[in-house]
Amino acid sequence: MIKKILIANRGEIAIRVIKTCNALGIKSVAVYSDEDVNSKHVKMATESYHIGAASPSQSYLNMEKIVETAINSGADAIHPGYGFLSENADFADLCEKKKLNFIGPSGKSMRLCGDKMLCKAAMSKAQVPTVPGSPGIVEEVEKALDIANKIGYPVLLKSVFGGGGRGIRLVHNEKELRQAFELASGESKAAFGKSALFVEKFLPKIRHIEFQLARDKHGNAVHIFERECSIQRRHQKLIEMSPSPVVDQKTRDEIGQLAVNAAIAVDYENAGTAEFLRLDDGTFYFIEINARLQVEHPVTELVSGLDLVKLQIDIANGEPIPFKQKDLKVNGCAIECRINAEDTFLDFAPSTGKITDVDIPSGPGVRVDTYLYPGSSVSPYYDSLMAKLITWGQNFEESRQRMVLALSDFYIEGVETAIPLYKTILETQEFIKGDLSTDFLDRFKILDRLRDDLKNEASKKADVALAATLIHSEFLKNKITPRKEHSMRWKTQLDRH
Amino acid sequence: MIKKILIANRGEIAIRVIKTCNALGIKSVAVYSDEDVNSKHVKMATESYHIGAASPSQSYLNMEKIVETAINSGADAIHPGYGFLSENADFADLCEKKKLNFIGPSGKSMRLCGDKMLCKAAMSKAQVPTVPGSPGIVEEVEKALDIANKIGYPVLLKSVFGGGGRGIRLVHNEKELRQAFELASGESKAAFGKSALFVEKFLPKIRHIEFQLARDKHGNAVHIFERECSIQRRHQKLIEMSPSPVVDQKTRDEIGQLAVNAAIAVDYENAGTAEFLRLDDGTFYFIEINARLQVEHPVTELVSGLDLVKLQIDIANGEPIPFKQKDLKVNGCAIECRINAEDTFLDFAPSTGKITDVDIPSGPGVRVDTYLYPGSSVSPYYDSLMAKLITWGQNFEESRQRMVLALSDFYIEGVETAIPLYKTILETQEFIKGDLSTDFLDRFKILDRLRDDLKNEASKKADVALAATLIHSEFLKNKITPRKEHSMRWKTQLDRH
Amino acid sequence: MKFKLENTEENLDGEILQSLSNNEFVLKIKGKELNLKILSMTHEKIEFMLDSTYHIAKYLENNTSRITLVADGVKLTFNKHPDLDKIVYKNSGSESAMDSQINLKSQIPGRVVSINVAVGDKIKQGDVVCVLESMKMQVSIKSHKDGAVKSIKIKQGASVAKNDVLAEIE
Amino acid sequence: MKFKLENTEENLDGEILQSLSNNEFVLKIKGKELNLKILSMTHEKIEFMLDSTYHIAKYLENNTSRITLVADGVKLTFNKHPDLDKIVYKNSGSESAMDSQINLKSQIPGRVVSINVAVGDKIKQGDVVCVLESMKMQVSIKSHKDGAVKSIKIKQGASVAKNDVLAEIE
Repeated sequence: MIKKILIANRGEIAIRVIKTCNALGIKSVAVYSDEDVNSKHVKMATESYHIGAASPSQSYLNMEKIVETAINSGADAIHPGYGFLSENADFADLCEKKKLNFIGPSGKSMRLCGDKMLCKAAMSKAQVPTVPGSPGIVEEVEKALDIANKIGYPVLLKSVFGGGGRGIRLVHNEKELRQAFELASGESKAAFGKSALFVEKFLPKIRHIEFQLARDKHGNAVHIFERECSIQRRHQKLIEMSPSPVVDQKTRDEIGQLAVNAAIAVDYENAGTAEFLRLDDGTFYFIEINARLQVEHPVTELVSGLDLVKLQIDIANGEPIPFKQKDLKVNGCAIECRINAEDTFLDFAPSTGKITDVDIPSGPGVRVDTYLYPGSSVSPYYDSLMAKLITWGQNFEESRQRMVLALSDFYIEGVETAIPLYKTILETQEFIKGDLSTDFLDRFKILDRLRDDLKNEASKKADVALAATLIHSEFLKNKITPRKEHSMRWKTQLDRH
Repeated sequence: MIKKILIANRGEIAIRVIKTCNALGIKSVAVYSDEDVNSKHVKMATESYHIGAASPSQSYLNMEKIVETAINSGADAIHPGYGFLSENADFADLCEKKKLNFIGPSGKSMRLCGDKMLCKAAMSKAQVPTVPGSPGIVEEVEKALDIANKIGYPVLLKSVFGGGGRGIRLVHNEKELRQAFELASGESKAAFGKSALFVEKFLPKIRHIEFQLARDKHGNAVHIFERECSIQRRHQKLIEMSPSPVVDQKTRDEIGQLAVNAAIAVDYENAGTAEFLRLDDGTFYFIEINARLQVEHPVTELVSGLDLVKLQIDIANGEPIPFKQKDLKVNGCAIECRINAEDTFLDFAPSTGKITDVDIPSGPGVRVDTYLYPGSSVSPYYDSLMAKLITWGQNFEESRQRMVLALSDFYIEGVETAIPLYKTILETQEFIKGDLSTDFLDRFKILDRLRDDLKNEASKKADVALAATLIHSEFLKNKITPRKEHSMRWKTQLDRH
Repeated sequence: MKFKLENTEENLDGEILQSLSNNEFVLKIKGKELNLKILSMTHEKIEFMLDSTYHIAKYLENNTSRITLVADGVKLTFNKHPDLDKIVYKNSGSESAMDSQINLKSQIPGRVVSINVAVGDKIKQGDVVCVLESMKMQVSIKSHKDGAVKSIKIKQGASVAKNDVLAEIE
Repeated sequence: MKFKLENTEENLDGEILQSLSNNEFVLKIKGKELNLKILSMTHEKIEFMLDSTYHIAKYLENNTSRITLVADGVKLTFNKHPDLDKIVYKNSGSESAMDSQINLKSQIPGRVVSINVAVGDKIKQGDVVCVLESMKMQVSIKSHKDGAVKSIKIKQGASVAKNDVLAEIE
């Protein structure tokens, strides 16, 4: 049985894991870089150890140092959180070698999940549909044409050396494909000495929908419903929710079973996520397994009532999953907004610095996972996620209303955030109707609407701000002296100005 | 449709109602006394009006002033919260007369609930069992003996002029009853000019279990499960939970139906609570209806997913209850601890003053309803409830673990609280086993255990405190200068002492 | 330095063995060596790592004889001169400090509902001297010792603050 | 007093009509009379009732020409001399203040990944001058105007802070 867990992470996810450790009576070990001496996870853990310089490679990615710290502190398990070493198969192997219980899948399974071509092959064998296209690299144009004809135009011609949108060509017919293949092949050979192109069906308007998975050491596997994560910027999720507005119980059962089959296909163990793309016609294509706890796991926790970190620990302890698929029912609706430190109008560029003030919302159905406190810092060394605001409601509309309110109550001073953007999105008719897609921001010109909303908001507060400004001027001229705090002595009569 | 609600209350419950108003887009009007100028409910409402001096009779109990404020501010409804005017039938009538939608039952129904003898008669008619005893005042000793023989000894002989334990005599047989009746009758005549005694069965070890009710203007009525409120001091609830450890689904259905019948018997409208006593043998006796939203309503909200204030508003709007009894299922377990400003070791005497510091717990399954903020005040003019800490878990044990943690994270500086007492109670085997009764604190000598726990806790922290003391002495001698905050400038290298 | 922890009557000793830098120290507490690293410090508050664990302490009171602080949320009071305290106590010749006081003080704020004794009355420890009302509750204030009522300092209906003297009992 | 709300380019006027006491005032804002009652006030922050509604404002910046504050969570900036501003603007003879600047500043902190121009290069507004990396993201920094690169102030691999000058474009 796990008695002491080292958390190989920082920020809100380290705090999240510590909370479950505390609830279960498990001791927690935090690690920290130079930059994180004053971070909240360091303060909350049973024990905390310094592991290196600010740069991740010298601290949170330093496998040897982390494993050594775990052993020296007497920890018997490691929780990797997300990011950093969480999907590093070598790290999982190293833990196993050092007899540390790695809370996640095996290195072998992780490698399978991480290699797109191997994973695709495994899925094909398990009859889990993936995006149609070439099963691997296409050397010759005739082969590419065959595939394109089979899957239907338009198709994307991609280079394995590309990434982030580079090297991708959209082609609509045979002629375009021939031209593009020649060009791309030439470019690739010039740049990398060889060509490595593949063909994939072009999916014009897609939703990102994923299924939470859990599989124990005894082979029991379940899915814990879907999460709709279509609101994105630069292929990174901004808003997630469960259930999805386009998944009914029949679809949930059907695609959920595919997700479970995918987990079995790669011999996945512990909690994970199967990601799918969904077309407007209702077709789902598997894209990958995220071999770790997901940032957006709280929405699943709120609609299932489960503590997923506890479930992870139980599975790592070798316990069977304590429920069956049929015991799980979606309860209400949960929405999460990722509160990143970034400037919406600077193309979501990072914004870092000291948090001079912060008000964290609360109330029925409101949950906030965050490392922020007044005086804390947002470091440029690490990712921009400062907080996750999650609301639960009996239905989508109640959850949405609570989110709108909670966003208004969330005040962060010192860095830019996407809070105003979320307020705009949550109030659009398109979001309310559930007309979501990964290009939601562009498709509905959300940033233009945000600009209008911000102007309206400023205009509405102009009177209040002007009043405060007038008084401040007087104050600065020493014409007003701030009055003393009310005395609370029982005998004192309050003044009544 | 209600568009603007005046909340005739203060403290955490005023804030609770404002939160639902905000979520529903309803405007809120706060009222405040001299003492509450800086209170949180005043700051949160859409509008706030001063209504009088600190003393409740001059402010929160001033019906005319409150109704006038409601009319002048354009409010179309009044939410009374709990306490103050919430169960004042005249106030309900006054609201009706002034065309203000009173969010609660009618004055007529409230009067019936408030008069113990009338209510008992109504219940008898509706076949809702009440504590066995005389149906009204007993004039002659022979009549008292008849009743005692029927209900069985021991019995309590009570005076209607008594209260708070005064004028109550426990008798075990006919001889004792004769003696006691003569004495009590004489005392009563000497003191009040007439005798007014009644007989009730003595119930030695009881639980307090109540059912949440809702009934709309169309006659639809449901119960929303039970709450176990047996942990009390001086007949005031300290800890509440839902479900009760001794109520199974069959009992819930059965007693829940009695509670619904009780509501129908007094033509009750809106949300309310039917209180029962439960004997160890499983017998339930109805005692009264609380004609208002209960302090402990959040535990029901957490296990039902409902927003009870929203339900109240919907019912006041004339809408039918949007679910049937069969749609309701208890989801998990919720526990509430009332965080009162009082000194456990001074017989729970009030403790008032300025809150110099406060840390409010948070985390999965944790909800806090409170008016506290650093710099706020606990006034001697009003009741001692500062905060309600509520935790939810998939089951009792998870909820309890989360409560223990949250209690440890809750720090209130400036007044005494029962937080340490709750930590002791929550960790006792008796509480864990669910061996609850209204005399729990005495029966298990909880205060002695609390003393031990506090000593152990102090002993455990002695090293830390001593270390801090040693450093502080050096600091005061100016031997240590506090180091500066870490610079967060990108280019700055952190020092590494 | 020697301290008595008033919460438990324990005697403790501790000292700073070494100052490694302005922010790091080696302490000896109850005979055990510990490393202390200051994270932040003001007059009111200190955050530090003791060996590998974070702690926060708030200083509520610090005078020549006592220090009261809240360590990780737990309130503790140290007596700084446990030996001296013993001497004073012995010399006072009474059973406890409480008993030697003639002033009956209110431990709560409230309004005087009733006064249940008169000047000159002989009363016993635990007898009700008066009843106060606060926060809708009536609280009986009982005599802290046997004796005679020397004076009554309150009037019915008046308000009293915490620590106000209610009566003198001799 | 006249102000320009920079968020919306609105011109506003307001004045204190009357001081009822040290804590209560009658204001006139956009021609409308309002009662203001101060609940608490420091250099940094004010809490007040405006007619019957509570507000809180934090002052972030207040100099001779501008005041920036957060009113009920909304950040606003007032220009204190809207008329003067217009004159300066007219006399500068350029289309916008932005264009007249030769400094290309970084609006984010980061590490320089690449420099995409050389001194003397003619570039257009929107051309990528360099790429910075911060928080795992690469951000292209584009020229704010047409012109020639006069100087480059950064080196590949170096760190830059927010508002550091990256290059001069003339």
